[in-house]
Amino acid sequence: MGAGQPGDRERPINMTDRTITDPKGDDPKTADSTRFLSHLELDQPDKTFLDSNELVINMGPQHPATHGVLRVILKLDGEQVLGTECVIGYLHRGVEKIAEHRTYTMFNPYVDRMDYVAAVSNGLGYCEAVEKLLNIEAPPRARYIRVILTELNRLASHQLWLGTHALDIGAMTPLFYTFRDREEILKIFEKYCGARLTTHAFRIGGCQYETYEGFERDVIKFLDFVPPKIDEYEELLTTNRIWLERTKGVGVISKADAIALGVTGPVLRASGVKWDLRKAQPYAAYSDFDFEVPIGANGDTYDRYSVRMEEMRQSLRIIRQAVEKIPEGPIMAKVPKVMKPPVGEVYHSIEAPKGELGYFIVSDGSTQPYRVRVRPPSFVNLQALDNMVRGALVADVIAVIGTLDIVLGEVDR
Amino acid sequence: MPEEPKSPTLPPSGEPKSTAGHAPAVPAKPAGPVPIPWDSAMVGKLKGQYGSGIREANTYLGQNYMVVEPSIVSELLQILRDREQFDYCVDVTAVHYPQREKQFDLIWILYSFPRNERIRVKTMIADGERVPSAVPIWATANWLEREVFDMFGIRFDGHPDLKRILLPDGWKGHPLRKDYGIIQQDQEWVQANLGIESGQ
Amino acid sequence: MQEIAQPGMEPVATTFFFYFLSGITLVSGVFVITRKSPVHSALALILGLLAQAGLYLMLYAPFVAGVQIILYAGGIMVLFLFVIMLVNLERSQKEEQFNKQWLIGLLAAIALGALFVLVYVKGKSLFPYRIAQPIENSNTQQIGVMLYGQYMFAFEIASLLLLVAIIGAVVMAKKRI
Amino acid sequence: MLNYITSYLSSNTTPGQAGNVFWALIYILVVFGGISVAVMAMNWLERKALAHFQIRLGPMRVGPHGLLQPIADAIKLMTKEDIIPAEADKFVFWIAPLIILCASFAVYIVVPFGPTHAITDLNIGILFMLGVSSLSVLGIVMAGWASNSHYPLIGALRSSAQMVSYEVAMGMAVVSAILMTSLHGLGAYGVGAGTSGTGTLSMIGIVQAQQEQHVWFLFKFFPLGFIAFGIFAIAMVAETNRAPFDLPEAESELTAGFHTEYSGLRWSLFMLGEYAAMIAVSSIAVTLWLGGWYRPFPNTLTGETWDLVFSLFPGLTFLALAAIAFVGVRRMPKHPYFRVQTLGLAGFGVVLGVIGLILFVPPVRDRIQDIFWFVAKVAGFMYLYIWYRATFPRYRFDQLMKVGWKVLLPIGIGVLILTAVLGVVL
Repeated sequence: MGAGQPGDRERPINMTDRTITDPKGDDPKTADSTRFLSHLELDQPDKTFLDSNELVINMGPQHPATHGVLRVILKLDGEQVLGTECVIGYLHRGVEKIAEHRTYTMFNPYVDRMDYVAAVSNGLGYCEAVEKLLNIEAPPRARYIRVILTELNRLASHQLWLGTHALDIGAMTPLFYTFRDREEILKIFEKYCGARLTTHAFRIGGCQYETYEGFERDVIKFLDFVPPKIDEYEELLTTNRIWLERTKGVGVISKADAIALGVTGPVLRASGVKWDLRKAQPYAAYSDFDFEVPIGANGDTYDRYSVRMEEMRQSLRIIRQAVEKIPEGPIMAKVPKVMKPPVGEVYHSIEAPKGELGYFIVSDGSTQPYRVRVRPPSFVNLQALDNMVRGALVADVIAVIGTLDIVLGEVDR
Repeated sequence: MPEEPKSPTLPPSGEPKSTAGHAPAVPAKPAGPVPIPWDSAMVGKLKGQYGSGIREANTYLGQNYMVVEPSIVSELLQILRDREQFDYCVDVTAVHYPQREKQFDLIWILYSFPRNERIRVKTMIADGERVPSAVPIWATANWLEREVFDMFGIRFDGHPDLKRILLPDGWKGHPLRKDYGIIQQDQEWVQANLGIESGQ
Repeated sequence: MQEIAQPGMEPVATTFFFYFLSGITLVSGVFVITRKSPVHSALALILGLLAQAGLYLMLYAPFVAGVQIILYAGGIMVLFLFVIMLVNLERSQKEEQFNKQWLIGLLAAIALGALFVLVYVKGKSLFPYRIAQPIENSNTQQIGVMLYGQYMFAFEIASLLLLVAIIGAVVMAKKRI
Repeated sequence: MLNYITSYLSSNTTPGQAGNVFWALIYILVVFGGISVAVMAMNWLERKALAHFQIRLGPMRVGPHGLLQPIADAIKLMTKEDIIPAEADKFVFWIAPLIILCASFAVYIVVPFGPTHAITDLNIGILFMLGVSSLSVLGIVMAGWASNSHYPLIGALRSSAQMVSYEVAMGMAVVSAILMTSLHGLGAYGVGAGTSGTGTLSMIGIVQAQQEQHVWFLFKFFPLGFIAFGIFAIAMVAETNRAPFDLPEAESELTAGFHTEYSGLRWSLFMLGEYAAMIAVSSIAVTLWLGGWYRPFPNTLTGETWDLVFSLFPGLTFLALAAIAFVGVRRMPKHPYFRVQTLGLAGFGVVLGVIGLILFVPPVRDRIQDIFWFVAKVAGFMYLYIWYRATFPRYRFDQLMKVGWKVLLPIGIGVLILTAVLGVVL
């Protein structure tokens, strides 16, 4: 049932004021017709000699730099951003409503369609939540395979983020390097479960497929192939003067604000909070591996960039340990053909590439969940956009949206 | 205290169940996990303070939650954040039980960084009953409450900008209510704005 | 025009170019005041200034022509266009372009013209009829010497004045410095 | 009439100076035609080099290795519908690209491809170049305004503000180079005193000054020449809205800057103007700092043998190109579909080889010498442009202005003063 312009006939948002500096601001049509912008009060600043009125600009929903269908209404004074209002919901498919009319196993593929860039971790989160509800435990080999595939997916998601983020700021070349390397990961996914993006790799209770015959060899070949490539990205960007100038001190979010706004994942770690669900509340065999949690100092775009680059390297470390120590054994726990979890509710969350991805499942004893609530990290991180961008310039809005690493499929669900 | 792996009363999972697949008679299901009362120093203090306000505090499958009176909810949340250091509000959501007299279950999932602990605060409210907003306590509650309003129609007092977040503004009806059909749409809005006679 | 074989400018069909350039200047001058849209009149003004640069070239003053192109056409006219574009022109287009006193204007123009002709005829002796002579060393050097030699003082005062004007503009435009 | 034509052949001045209209016209045609072909070649080179930077192949389908791609683009642009927005100001909309084009091409009148190979030699050469190149700002501002929509206007204002502020920095660098033509201080490099001491603005005069002073201005008064060249190199990239300074066309913010509303042939005029401006500005840099049409190390490696060696270079480069073409032919897949392409590439290789051989013939060799070296240096600059575009992200507008005013300008003035002082003192 898609979304469109809000109800009343007359377009509520005056697209753009006719001219930039209309000295007298003849008709305040921008003021009354934008009750949509109620909290962006359109006051005129104190009259200076050359008074300039606010300019309301619409960025999106079809804007090259908003990753998906996000519409940001910017209130500008010249080049400076006075306030933003995010209009979302263009990609709302009502996943939570559908869940109430599907059985537990039927709902599994829907989960991949939310954050389509990190589909494997969505699946992991959902399967583990239902396993907790059913009070069963996936066998060790399945948990190791899950860790390997989820970390590969984290790497792929960070690579896609780096490519598009650099492209938004103007550096064209990293995009092609990152997509070339991401291709290797997608090949492994395709050989394992037949799909590259929305993989539906896991089942409730373990994994569907045994690892294909050359799985360990491919992963190890990949582990030797990627580290010099990551150094290549670093070579291009980390010491690039213009990159530093465009990212240092841009979109700063303090530690207190980050916690208050519920921001999670690399964005929170870049602000100095050393918190990673894989360490704080280990799930799916993460307790067996040792890896560091990178944190940043002052929560600006450059710190988020270096935190994610370090996370890529840490993921490689985890995969290497997992492939070496993968145990033999069954890959599927005893799961009844028709799943009827006992009445009750459970909340389980994992560390998705974007942040804490949580599933709150209420079961009423039938085969279909009574209520599935997904706690999407991109949705909550996007809320911090207004806090980070106020007072910045238009070009910074693009950089900050890029560094938040949001995927609109997950924001809108 | 880190979340203990499994609540002790559960039957040890290693106990061989009948082989999966087409066993003739499904054996009597072992008693499912049952919520056990959860008593910790914090719960004791809160009970002392509010007495009947806190209906119950249990642990189910290793996850602590407490059911609270709607009247004391916002005060309790404030205490949980300030005194008990639950500084990160993970999620605000709701569940609709149409057959119950108090139709909605409103749930706050909180997490404390210093104590690495996660709890759920639940309260039961009737349709149309208003609950004070948690935005002054955690800024993240802004969009979360807007989504609960958008999907369930629960209003929050004191919310800076309570309006729909995912659905278009003029949409009538709250989809996640049980009485809202899976393929039902706001026909009138669809005709008015998309110019097609029905959304299906 | 005797042939002056000289490394400077070789005179090529000067008479034709003279009339052609001065014609352009006059026509663009008229355009400047008659055009309805201010941007068109600005364009006409640019054309006129470029034609003048051509005339300077014919007077063997290449430096002045170069400066004319840089300063007038490249700098000041860009400023004009900036201002014309930023100021909201909707209303000025709609208003009535011509006020009714064009008759008085014409009379004033004729009187002024007569005055010029009178001065020219009377003071004929003041303007010795000379053909523009190509100068020995480069024109730029002459100007440099003159500018920094004799007129040093005037040059400094002018630059001071410009500095004051720039600072004034910055103070007005910037809300907070 | 005939002797009027032949009379020029013996003279040693440029056709414009000799007042020989006929040869001037021919030179104009040759130079402008050459520039258009160079723009097409540059378009192909940019797409291929950028692609190979980014580990992809670039245009491969139209002709062997995409060699016919520029021609295909040209035809496409000509046949595309040329839309003029409804409320646009027709006249201004139509004239804007022409102004940019005239401004970019007018610069080539004084570009010295050789001692006698320039359309004319104005004695205010460099001043004329800067003046005319600042005219293209007018075209951009008008294009932005005439499109009568919001984003092109903002883009136009931004790019004109950028060009105006970088012209200042460019002017400083150029003046310090001109100072070097007359101040021929002995210098720590034992370089002999050269010219008659009078500086010159004329482009050919500048190059000859470098020849007589036996030093490229890049290396004169060592750090100063280099810094001035650096300032000019940065300012020229900003002047043509390229690479790190291509903010007006920043896709991620304002759609496509001032030429959003243009399409078809009119849009291609903008592109032609942009590339022509790039080549023009690089030729200024080559003339001022890299010793114009003289072969590298004209003085240290003097003597008959070195002259011979350097004179072989043009032939060698064309033979090398032919060799590359033949390697391409051998690596072409054997599939019948590619037969036409392999033949085309082989033919192209043969043509290059023949040109290479012709260039070895002594009379041709001497004539082509200076034009080749000039074009080779400009080509080096072109490669730099593409390299910048592949590696650098984009400056934000205020940073761009900061670099222009707070970094380049002070250093420029400093270099200017130091050059003057050093020139007099030494």
